[in-house]
Amino acid sequence: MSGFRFVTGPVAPEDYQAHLTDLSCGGFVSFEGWVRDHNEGREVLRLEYEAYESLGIKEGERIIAEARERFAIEHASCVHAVGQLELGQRAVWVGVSSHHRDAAFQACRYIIDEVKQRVPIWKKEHYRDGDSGWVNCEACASAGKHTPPSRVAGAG
Amino acid sequence: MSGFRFVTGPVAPEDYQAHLTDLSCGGFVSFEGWVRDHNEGREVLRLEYEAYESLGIKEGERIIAEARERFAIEHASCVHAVGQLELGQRAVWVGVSSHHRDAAFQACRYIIDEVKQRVPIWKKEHYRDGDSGWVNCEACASAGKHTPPSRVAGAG
Amino acid sequence: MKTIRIEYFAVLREHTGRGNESFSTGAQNVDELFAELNERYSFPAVGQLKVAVNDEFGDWQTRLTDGDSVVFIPPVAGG
Amino acid sequence: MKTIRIEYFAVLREHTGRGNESFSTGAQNVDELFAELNERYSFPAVGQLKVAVNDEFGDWQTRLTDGDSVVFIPPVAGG
Repeated sequence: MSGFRFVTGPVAPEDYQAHLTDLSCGGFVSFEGWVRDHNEGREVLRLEYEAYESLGIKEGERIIAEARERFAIEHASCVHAVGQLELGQRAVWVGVSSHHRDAAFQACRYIIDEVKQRVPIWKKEHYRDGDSGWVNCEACASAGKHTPPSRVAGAG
Repeated sequence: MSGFRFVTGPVAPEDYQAHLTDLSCGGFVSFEGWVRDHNEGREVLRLEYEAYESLGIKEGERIIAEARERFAIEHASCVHAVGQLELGQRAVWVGVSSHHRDAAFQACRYIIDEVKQRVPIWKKEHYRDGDSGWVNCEACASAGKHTPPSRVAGAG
Repeated sequence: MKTIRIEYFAVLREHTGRGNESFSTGAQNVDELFAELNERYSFPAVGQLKVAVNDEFGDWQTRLTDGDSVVFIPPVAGG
Repeated sequence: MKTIRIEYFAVLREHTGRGNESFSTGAQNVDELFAELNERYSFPAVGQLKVAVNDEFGDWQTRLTDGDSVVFIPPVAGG
């Protein structure tokens, strides 16, 4: 059984890995994203994830379908956390089972890379110095969270 | 904490993964080898692993040290089962934690590939048709387990 | 005039102070809608925005119909 | 004469019917030891053998000393 889902709070892989078991499979590869205590030179205390879930699930399911087309795998799942997370907790989990390990490694890598680029999820970091900011947000990165308003360029 | 070890019976990753946690790490990749119900066209019922443990641990530790030198990882462990295993059970587990996911994926792949090639572990498959055989053993593969004796070529 | 449901996430939610709103507009497409909203909110520079219409990715020329839902998507950071 | 401890694993253990033995030999190196053992056991063709002396990989020319332990390693199949 394959699929993409969101959960509130840290991801518990043991709740999901059972869905990937299959007596025809000899290999299983998983990736876990853990909340780190630093990012780009700043000390991080905790994180907050927010997702546009209805579109996020569709896009996540598309990524998993692509992985199943491209690689000789049997099952693949991805679970992403939303809400508050503490240091060391699991923000995302990807699990892939396959007959042979090569396909499982490639598909697991593909899924996490695509999820990070395409699924509408946002991460707010809370820093030791009391500041906080949305990761990958230009205004946040350059001047903290209170930036002067400016016109946002329309995407192509 | 990194390392290589053998356990009797199936591997339980939850016993070992905790050793790899580290608040500086944002990525964790693991591989599990599961006992499959088939191999090279034959139906497998169960497996037996046997290891030359004293040399196996040394070679396993060398592989993990190599992975730590080659890739920017923090911790890596590998646990391999010996003894009887049933279908679906875990024969081997590799876990790697790192600051960034790329290194963890590469190191995990490196470790399982090298372990399979270099660590003195043997696998005996028991088939549905009542036969059994040591995997990768020429005489076993060609003529079942009762082969006529012949001179073994010395290795270079 | 048509009524469009807008949903705001992350930095845009914090900036507008709301998770969603119903917005009456004469805008023909997403680009015109964004210009109107920007008049009101003066959005911060968050980088390249994407857009979704009715829970599917669209583009700035996607035409709008009464009852559509629209989401502007700042650069994502999952994982 | 010297006494060498031999350990057998997997197909060689099953073929010899023993996990280990102490073997008195005049063999100077691993190759000569193997030839003597093969006289006794007529080992099956298992593919390319490796060898370990005192729990480290050696080769067929590794010289033997009284009290050494030797293991012949058939092709491995971990994982």
